[in-house]
Amino acid sequence: MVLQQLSNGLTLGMVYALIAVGYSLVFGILRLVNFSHGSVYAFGAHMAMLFVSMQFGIIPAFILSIVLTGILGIAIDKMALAPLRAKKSKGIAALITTIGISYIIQNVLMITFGSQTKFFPKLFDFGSIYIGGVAFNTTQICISGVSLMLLLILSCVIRYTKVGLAMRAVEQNQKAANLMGIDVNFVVTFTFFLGGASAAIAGTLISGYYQIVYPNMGFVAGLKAFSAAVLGGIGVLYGSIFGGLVVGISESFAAAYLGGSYRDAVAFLILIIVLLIKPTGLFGKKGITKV
Amino acid sequence: MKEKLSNLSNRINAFIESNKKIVYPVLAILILGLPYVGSSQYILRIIIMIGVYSMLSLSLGLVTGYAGQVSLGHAAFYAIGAYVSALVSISFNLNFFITAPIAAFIAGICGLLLGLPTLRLSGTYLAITTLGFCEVVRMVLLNWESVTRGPLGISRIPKPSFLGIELTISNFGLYYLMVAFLALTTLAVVAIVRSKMGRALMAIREDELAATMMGVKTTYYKVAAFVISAFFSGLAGAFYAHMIRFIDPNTFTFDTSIMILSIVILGGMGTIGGMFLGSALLVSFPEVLRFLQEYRFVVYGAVLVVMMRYRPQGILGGQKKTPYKLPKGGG
Amino acid sequence: MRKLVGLILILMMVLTSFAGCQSSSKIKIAVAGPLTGDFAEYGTGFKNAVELMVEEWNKKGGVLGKQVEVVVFDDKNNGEEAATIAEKIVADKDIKAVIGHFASGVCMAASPKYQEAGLVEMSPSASHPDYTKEGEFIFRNNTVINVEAKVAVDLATKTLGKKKVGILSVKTDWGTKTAEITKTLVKDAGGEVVAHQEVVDGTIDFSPNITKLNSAGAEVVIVAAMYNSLAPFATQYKAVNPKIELVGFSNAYSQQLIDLAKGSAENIHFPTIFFHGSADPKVAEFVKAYKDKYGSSPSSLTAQAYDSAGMILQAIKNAGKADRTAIKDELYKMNYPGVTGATKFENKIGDAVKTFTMVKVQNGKFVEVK
Amino acid sequence: MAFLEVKGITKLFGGLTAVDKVSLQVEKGEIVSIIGPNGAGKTTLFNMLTGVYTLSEGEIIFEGKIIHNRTPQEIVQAGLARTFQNIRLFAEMRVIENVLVGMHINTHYTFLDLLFRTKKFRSVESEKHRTAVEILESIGLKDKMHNYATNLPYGDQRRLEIARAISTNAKILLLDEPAAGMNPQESEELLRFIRGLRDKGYTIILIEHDMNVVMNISDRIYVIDHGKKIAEGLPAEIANNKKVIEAYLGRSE
Repeated sequence: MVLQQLSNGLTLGMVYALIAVGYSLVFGILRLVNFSHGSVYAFGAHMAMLFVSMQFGIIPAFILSIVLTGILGIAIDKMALAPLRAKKSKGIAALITTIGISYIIQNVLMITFGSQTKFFPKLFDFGSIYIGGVAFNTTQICISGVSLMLLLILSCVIRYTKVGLAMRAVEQNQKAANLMGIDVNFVVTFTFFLGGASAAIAGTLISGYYQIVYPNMGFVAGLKAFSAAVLGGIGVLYGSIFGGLVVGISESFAAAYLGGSYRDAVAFLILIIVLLIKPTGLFGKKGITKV
Repeated sequence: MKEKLSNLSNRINAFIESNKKIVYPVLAILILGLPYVGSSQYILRIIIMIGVYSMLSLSLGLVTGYAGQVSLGHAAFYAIGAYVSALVSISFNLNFFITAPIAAFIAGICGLLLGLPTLRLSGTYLAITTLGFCEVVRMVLLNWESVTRGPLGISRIPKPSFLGIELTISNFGLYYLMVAFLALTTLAVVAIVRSKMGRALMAIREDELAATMMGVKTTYYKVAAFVISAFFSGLAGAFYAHMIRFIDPNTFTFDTSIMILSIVILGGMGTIGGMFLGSALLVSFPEVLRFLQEYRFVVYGAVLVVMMRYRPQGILGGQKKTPYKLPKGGG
Repeated sequence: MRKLVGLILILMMVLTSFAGCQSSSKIKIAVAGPLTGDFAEYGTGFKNAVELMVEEWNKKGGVLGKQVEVVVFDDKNNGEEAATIAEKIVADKDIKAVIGHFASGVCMAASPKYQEAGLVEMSPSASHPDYTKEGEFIFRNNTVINVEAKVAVDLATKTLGKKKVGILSVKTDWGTKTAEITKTLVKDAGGEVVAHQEVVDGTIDFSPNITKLNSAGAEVVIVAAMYNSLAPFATQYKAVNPKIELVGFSNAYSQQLIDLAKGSAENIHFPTIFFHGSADPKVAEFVKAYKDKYGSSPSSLTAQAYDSAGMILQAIKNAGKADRTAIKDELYKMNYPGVTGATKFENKIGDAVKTFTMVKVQNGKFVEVK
Repeated sequence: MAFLEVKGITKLFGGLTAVDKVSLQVEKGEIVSIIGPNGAGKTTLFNMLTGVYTLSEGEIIFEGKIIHNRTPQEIVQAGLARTFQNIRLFAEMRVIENVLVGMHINTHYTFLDLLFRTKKFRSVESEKHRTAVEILESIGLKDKMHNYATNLPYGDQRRLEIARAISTNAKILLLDEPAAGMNPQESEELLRFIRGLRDKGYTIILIEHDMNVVMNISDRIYVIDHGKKIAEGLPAEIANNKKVIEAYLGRSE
């Protein structure tokens, strides 16, 4: 029983890690928590469902949703966040803007797709495998696999590619990077694209696993993913994986032993405790106050 | 458009400033006489809700508008006030005017609880913590069934009664109760803002480190702002519970917190009048613009985005043209 | 302080210019429910059903010779909205009764106003035990939990013949109450409740709960939840244990359940007071009329709204005058043969007494269980 | 024991020693300048004096009381106020409000006083407002008291920062490059104002780059380079001290 709960927790954790990556990417570059990330994740899932219902195959629908959600990510930045940066407005202005955006996206989804819970085809379903009495559904394994692969690709892009170097430079110091000839705007746009794309992948995978899609799926999942990102140290990619697993496992154990109605509360308690004790999370770096 | 708006609000202030002696009494008569203008109970109820949201936005305004600490979980204090007042009045059948202060007091203590993290957190981290706190409060209300009856909620909460008369909307009792509570909240917030505490809160908003160097105990004032704002939000919650007479965990959701925040931002952070204007606009607009019913939350979201982009200081916020009011003998 | 004054002045002018409600001598029936937001599908179902019933009556000359008009209100499943709408409905003298509010909490936020003003409120879906205690004017044309739970337990223990019973309930007033009553009924029926898992409404991941129920050896799981929870639960449970039997309740009995759960919905059993394929001509006629007009088949809650409208119009006819109090009195005297079975209200309590049929899902369609 | 006694204070950031065993004394009523090349650790020294950073080593004693590793609030209460290298005023607050915040620690009335507008509240408020106007008048900002701090020209903002430091009725003023960005005429005016403060009994510690400001206002000068004190003494001695010149102009290899 404990092993099975652990496997449930692992899958859940991978899912949160995948969404958490989006938070870490944008926070890393702009020191901004993109509150609308949860609704972008829901948007990605709905796009995939739309293309599947238009008789596109799973993979074309998947790719189309990734591209479209990536473009949505860019649109969010260009239309609402970039002007604020240009105006040098206060930090809370950007945070409140992203809250506004998440409301707009979530409710537009609700209006266009209706409020019912809709069907989403199962992804990678080849039955279950039993290892030591614990049922591992192939979808679970595939989700974890795809998530890990995506996180590795992202880490490689950031560590070894030219644009990755540019991203790390912009993360350290935007002005300096700009002086060195790095097109900061392109890097920011690319980061939002990656954020949107990873959200779409997470959205499609999760909908494929649970086989349902509904407009406000992004709200609670987004919050839990955020607590995973903070736990792992926001801005640190591999931190998100670790954070996601901790939140996922503790949630499924809480659901099993404390009862289903406590699972959301556990994720929020972890978030509050981590923020109180070590806001920079497990792998984050401590900033120095400069006067 | 921007200049016209600020000129308009400045001309209004100038008008009010110049003949203060006439304006306040006229306003008092107007407010007290309003229910007798013969408008239907439906409109009276909307006006009462505008009052409730004015109380909530005034208290959130103290924390977010004046002290600059974004709180996304203010519905938690609203809920705590409602639940405590309802539960105490039902289980010990005490009169509303005893349970409401108790509820506000306990909400204030919870404000202290939530205020403590401000010792270490600011900006985004604090905002998310308050959001987490609000969800945890909702979970407690949902799961602590022995006390809060969980999902069953609390039904048939007694109406507030004053000297034996039950206050309802039809006998205008609830309207005058709201006006009393709103006046209490406004006077308290204005008193705080126009004092060394108000200046300290604004200094924290402008530059917390500079305020510390000037000797302001920033943590004490931030926590105090949370406690006072939680107290008045709790009071508003108590009033609401006894008005609507049935509450359950779904009455107080994240949407409520965001609605209060939208009011503070639309009206103008760091203003008092802005809270009334924001509440009036955002509470009445779904009723007035019927066709926008479906897009209500899209509009709230749009308000946040557009305001932050074009007028972050809100309709009434921003630098005032009128001179600083020196106290008598202070000139 | 100075700014506040100016603004209050403007605000007062704006608000008092609202259009007051005009009144004319017509018979109006109000229907109130969520037309936007999370539960829009249920509110829309109420609206469609009431409009269909009124249309049928108007074709036959309306009631007392007057055409009946339906007035629709969207409460967005929010208590505050419902209370505001209640004020508006009560103020319009032509509105003789209101069919609605969807969720119990929302109904109960509005009931005090309806009771105080003496206007019949009939909810086709409220299930909270205290709902009808507000007063005589508060009715519900919905299944009473302990009657329906009895049928569900019989399905699990007798029809499916399983002894080890698991329970999954959603943490809403209905879910919690139903689970509580089901536990006692299972013991009375000689079964054993091996595990009871509670989930928050809107949960989609049931793996921890399934693991608990499965390892407790549940042979059948009685699920007190709507279709948006029952469908994913069925899919995920059958992926782990294909032989598990599931029993739902009438409010999960709708076409969307099959659309969502697809193959996993096979053999799920339900107690219901409304069955699409029923031999009763009235039901078949209603299903056909509804499908022709709205393109989708009605759920049991929609059918209950349809009957509610029928009962109120019948009450007006029996009373001979469109008077709110008379309607209330007539309802208590009536035994209304509707599409959801014979419905009557006993000794001044607004809870409907219903007869149930048993239904199960067989290769993608609802089939009656003999 | 000097008015302000700093004994061997050190500050380490990770491996870097920002300030290395610096000792200095300041007598009451003196104007002392601290000079040194950019990045020498002057502002870090100020931050250690005012409680922004805790000390890794050493002691700071002011009027016989230990003030190192105390909270900034306690230090400003003890009578040590500062201005900042890059101006940190309360931008969206009025000029007079900035000064009033400076007087916060000496504005004594309780929460209940302010809530019920008691006589004590009203008398303390009007008294503090009168003092604030006097301070603004002494620094020539009285007619601009209704403006918002952010709208003031650069020179006025510098002077408002000083006014705010004075309003805490501190005994020692730590001015971090007050003349920075000022034209000769403005810095001449500032010099006169600082001398005026010294005559009113204030003790002043100055960080400054503008040599002619330093040379003709300071009673004594300390020179810091790479976190270490390399010289101290009267302006004349410092002007031709070999080590100081090297530190500034760099060693001739």
